[in-house]
Amino acid sequence: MLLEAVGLRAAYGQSKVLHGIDFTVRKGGVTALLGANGAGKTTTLRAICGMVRTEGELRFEGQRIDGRPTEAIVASGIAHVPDGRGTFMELSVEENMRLGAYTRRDRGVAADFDRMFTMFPKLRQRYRQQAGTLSGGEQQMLAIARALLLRPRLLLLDEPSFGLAPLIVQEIFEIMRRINEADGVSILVVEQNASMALAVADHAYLLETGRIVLSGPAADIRRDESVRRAYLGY
Amino acid sequence: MSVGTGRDDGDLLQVQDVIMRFGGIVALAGVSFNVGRRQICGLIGPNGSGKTTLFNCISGIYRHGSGDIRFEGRSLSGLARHRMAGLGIGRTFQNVALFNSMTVRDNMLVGAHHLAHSGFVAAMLRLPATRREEAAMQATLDELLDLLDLRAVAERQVSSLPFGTRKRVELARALIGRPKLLLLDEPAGGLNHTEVEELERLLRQIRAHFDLSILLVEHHMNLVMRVSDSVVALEFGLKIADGTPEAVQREPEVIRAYLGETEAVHAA
Amino acid sequence: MQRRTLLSTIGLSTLGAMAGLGRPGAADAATPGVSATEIKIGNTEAYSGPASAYGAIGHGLVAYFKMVNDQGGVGGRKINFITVDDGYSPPRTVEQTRRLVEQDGVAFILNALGTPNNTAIEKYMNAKKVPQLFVATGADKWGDYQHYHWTMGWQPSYRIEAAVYAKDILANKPGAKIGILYQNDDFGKDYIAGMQDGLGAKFKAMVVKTASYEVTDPTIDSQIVTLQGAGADTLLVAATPKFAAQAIRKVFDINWKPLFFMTNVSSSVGAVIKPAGFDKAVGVTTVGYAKDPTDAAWANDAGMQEWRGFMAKYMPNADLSDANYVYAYGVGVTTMQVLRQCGKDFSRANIMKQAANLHDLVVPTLLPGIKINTSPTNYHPIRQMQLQKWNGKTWERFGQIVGA
Amino acid sequence: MGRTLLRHWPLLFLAFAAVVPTVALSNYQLFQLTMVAVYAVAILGLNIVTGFNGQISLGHGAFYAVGAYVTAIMMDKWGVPYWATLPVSALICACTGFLVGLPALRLGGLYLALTTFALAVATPQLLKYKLFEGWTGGVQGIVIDKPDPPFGLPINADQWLYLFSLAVAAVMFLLAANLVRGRIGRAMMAVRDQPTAAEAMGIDLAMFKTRTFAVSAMLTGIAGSLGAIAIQFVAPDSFAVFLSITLFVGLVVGGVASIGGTIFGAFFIEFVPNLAEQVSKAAPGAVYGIILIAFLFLMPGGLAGALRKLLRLA
Amino acid sequence: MDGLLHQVFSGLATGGIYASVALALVMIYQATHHVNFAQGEMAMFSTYIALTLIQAGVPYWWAFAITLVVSFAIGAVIQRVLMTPMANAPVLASVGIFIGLLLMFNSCAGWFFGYTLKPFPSPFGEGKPMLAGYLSRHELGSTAVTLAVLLSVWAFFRFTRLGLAMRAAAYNPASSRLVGVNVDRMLALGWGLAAAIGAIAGMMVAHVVFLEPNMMSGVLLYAFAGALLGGITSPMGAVIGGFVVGVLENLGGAYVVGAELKLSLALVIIVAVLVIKPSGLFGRTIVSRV
Repeated sequence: MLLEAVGLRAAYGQSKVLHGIDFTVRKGGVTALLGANGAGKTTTLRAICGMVRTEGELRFEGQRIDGRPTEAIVASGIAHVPDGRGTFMELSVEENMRLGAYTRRDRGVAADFDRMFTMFPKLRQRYRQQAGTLSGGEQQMLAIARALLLRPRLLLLDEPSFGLAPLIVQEIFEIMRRINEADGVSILVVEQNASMALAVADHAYLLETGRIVLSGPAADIRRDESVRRAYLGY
Repeated sequence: MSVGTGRDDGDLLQVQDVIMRFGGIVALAGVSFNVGRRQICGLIGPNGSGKTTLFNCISGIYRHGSGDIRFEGRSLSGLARHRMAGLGIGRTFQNVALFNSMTVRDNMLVGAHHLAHSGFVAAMLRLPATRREEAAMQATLDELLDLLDLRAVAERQVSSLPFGTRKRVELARALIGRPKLLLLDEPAGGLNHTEVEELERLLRQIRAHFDLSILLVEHHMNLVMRVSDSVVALEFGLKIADGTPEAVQREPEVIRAYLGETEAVHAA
Repeated sequence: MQRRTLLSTIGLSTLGAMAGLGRPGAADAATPGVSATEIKIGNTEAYSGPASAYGAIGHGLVAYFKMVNDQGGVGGRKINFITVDDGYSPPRTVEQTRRLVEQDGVAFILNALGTPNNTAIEKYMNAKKVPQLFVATGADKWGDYQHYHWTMGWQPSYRIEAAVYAKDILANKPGAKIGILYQNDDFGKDYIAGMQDGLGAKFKAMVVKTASYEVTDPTIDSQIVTLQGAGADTLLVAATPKFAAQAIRKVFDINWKPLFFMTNVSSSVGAVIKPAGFDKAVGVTTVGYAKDPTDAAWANDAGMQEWRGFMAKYMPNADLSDANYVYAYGVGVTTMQVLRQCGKDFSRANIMKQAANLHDLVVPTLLPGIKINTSPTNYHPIRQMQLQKWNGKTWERFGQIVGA
Repeated sequence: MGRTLLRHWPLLFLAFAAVVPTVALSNYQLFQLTMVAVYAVAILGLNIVTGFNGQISLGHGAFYAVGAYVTAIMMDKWGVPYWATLPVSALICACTGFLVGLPALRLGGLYLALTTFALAVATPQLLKYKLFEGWTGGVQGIVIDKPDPPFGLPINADQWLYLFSLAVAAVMFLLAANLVRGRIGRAMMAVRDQPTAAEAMGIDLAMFKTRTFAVSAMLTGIAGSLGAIAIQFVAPDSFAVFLSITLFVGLVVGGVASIGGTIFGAFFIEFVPNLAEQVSKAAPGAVYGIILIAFLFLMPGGLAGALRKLLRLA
Repeated sequence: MDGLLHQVFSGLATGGIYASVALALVMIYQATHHVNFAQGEMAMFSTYIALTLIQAGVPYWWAFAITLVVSFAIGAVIQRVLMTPMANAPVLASVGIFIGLLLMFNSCAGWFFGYTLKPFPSPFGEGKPMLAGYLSRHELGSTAVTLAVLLSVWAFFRFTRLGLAMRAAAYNPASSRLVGVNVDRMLALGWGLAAAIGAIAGMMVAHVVFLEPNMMSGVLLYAFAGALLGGITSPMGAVIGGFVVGVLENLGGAYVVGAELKLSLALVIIVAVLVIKPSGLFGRTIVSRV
């Protein structure tokens, strides 16, 4: 198992959001985290990265990562594209990308920049531009590029389709698949658009008010109409 | 009752040949369309096609170059931003722009700001007129709290609320100002299927109850196509389609630029 | 819940009472602050804020009265010297003075610092008939015995000092073109007034340019350049030490060689001349009334030996180049003379009467020949001074002792 | 019962503050409380613009100075009774505040803070300026008379001054509370939290920012007037930059955007310097600095913030 | 004409002082998005450390280097001990902390080192003035130092990985952590570097204005003015702003309003410039989509 959570709890100040959940992300897999607003999906991703106070166990490649500072978790190989994309609005596209490769000291960075430009040609055009001037779709691409430049083994995506046009959403999911298949990056994705998410994922968990109410292979959930109607509403 | 009549029978909102440039970039290259009274108009298009720019031109945040935007026959060009609310244009924001340190109730009351008139001195002295205004606002507020199911959180600070609730607060804040035109910027963003269906019901309810028009910028095709009376599609600052939802989503240009094959089929 | 609010309410009010620490006990003696065993003296000082350099005076006075007490006090009583901080802010001076007078019940206020600060309390002190003795400011107004019977100065007034320079210029360089650099406050402006007194009708013709600076200015280079540019060949600098030292250096750096007068305030060898450079100050003229602790001329002087002995014993860690300690010692000596003259009657009226009845008092730290004299119609204890010129090593006195 | 008591606590506080100290405290202590009332109003003014409207001002000492000088000049030159100078001072300070607020429309956050800070630094030099010297008394300042109690009341001048200041302060607090509780106050805070949205709600940013500045300057100016009457002296050195900083400190320790916290802030700036000075004559500034830092360390939201948190937990 | 030139050069010399302190302000702003009101007092305190070392017989440049290291440490420690716990506090509380620090450093300097004016040596020698007598050797030398610091700061932010990370940490701490930046370390580094730059400024300034606890109180305001005028996000702008303020102030004081309104004039000009161009002459306007 690449990532393993046991009895994970999380809270913001007084309000508890996660009440002890267990889940895993398989090496080389795409796992989807589904559920309604306020179910705790985003918090789960934040908990993995040490951005909220947690209890319980978190293991990445067998090592305990809970309680470690965010930057150390990230450096160990987990990239996180947060909700709102976390773009450095005031910096240029170039600087955003350079920050993505911040933890790396190997010589492959330049080659990876080129790979990103092939994957996202828009970014090459906008290279010198201030990132705040990018459109929503371009910012999402920049955020993913930034995360990939870290050369992660696990990629956390928080609502990659948010605010994006249907075509772009398809494109983003296509890219996700490619990253996963070609580069072997495992993915944990949080998504409102359940049908889209289930189409790319191999495994899914359904969260409801901080508890996992359902889990299983994505294909099964997709096929099971009663589950879809009851929990996903489509 | 209407402001600056003359063409009161015409469409509520008329966008005529609006051009908008940022430096060298042309964000809107001459867009025209109308929104009729009690209509819901969907505005779609790829990211960066100029939807939000157009939205901001209508609400006065940007000053467009040439062209004209008319509301109830009256030109909005050169009008100060804060005048929009008074004319009857209300809006929400893509990423939710609430007053974070304030309660739900106070947020909503700010939405009714332009309906009252007493100034600094009257407020400091708490003159009877001011008190009457406050009381009047409270009445509308109560009605909306129930309609949007916000009564339970009325005294909560908005920053402590979940995203979906904050979106409802923002909607309530826009509605309390009694707008004739409501500009909604991606109200379905971040909502799941069930919530989107609720939103759809709510939008219809609002139109009926408040007798207003809605201009809807939204990527959620199911919602746009089901709720809109007409749809306008933009690409690269140009209008590529305009018409009924059915017509627009069959438009090859729209499919190529925006929907992609699968989505078009799915939405249909 | 309401209890918490109430508690905090009470808490707030009691905070006020705490700071004052109880009400003054009923006075058992006729004169507040004077008992069978002690005399209370109050003092406000700038221990914080922009003028905190003068805090040294307060520390010096504390040490001085400790010495007095070690030596047995006066009239069988010890001195209880209460000094408080006013941050050089007049409103706080008022508050602190009221505390000293009403709360602590001092017999009189001694050597409060600052012109605006003393102005702020002057009316109060006189209304209350509490002596405001030997104020630590050289403004000319502190000799107004007619209006302010209870307020008395100590050091020579700036205005009289400036008049001395004016007379010297008239006598030795009648065609002088004068430039004046002054601090834009009461201190600086007194020098302008003094020059007007001294030059009379010729002021307009002789003073070719005046330039002011603010204490917040980082440098006065521009003003010096302006004065030189105006064609001045005689320069009067009415500036505090930092700016005086800058002026000496800038004048030297731009190779300007005016006849250079410098206020007594900035005549300290250690604090002004040395930082500016001994050689750069050659020719600078000032008046003196007190001995400079860093001037080699007084190395073996009996009076200064006495002062050094005091410093060694009571302020062993203090900076001996700081002229404020010499100043404090002089004020202390004068005060003790007043108290000794009081005999057994330490009423406020008698203290004031004796303060205005000093005759030819010799203070060991004042220049030879300078004596302190007061009378009911003379509230300027030190009126004498002597011109002196920097020769590269020491202040060289010249001419007569002058007095106004 | 509890709730009613809670709702009326300002009234109780006022009654308590009026009666108890007047009877129980010495004249000197009353004078200190008078200054607390004065500072409370000054900080209240600052709180309106900085706390509620989000425009950071580090230069409110300037308005305090204008108020003080208006009162001093009117009393000294024209023999106007002290109480009659207050409305004039309020008006003039409101106008001054309005004018200072104009550039504030363009300068946000930090830039405004530093510009107002510069104004605070320049205040003494402007007061000394020779063109106004005829009125302001230049560097010498103006000495004014202490008001006597009216109507032959059987109290002394200090007691009267305290009650007068307290009454004025109470009125100012009432006005300010009315202002921030209602529509205008909500709009002020809306402008602070989210100006773009506020504008979309029909709030005229320019109008609100400048008028808020005017109201704020008016309150602080009235405090200046009261301060001048209490101190009986105004001079440029009384209004150095440290005054502005002190008011700001009072605001922060009391609690930003809290009307009640203002009172605590006033107590803090009145008494902590004396406390610091009693701890160390050698470095009172250091003690004051440490107390301030320690306080903010423990209560970053000021006293009001800490109490709010406590109430939420309770 | 000669007088005018003289005023200009004298203004440039003073402007250099403002510029060097303004650089420290830009550094801390870029690293933390705070304006540190205690920056000037910290610089003054560092200068006392340098003087103590020099008086103890340490050669000038050694003392210079040691002072930089010590100042860096003081800055970093202040950040760690005081500012880290305040990370989530309101901005105004941080300003309160800065005021507290200002009072503390000022008061402690007086307490430890006394208030007597102290001369501070110049590494450039006394010698005769240069450039036809318009500038002293020290003024030339310190201007060169300021420019060298400017160049380093600019290059640091523009080209180095650390400089980029530091700016990122200030703009968006959460995202910075997510790309692996240790934000706390960046903040401490920023404070340290700002304190070290301040120390350089202090050591250059002290020779001109003499060392005493209030040495920086006047300078700081003008440095603020310079930094704002040039744009607080731009090291280059801050330096140019510093020089411009120095010259403007001199010319205005000498020829326009007289010295007593020098500061007020400078204030008016700055407000005017900012009203026309709110981000300063060289500051970047940040565009953000609504």
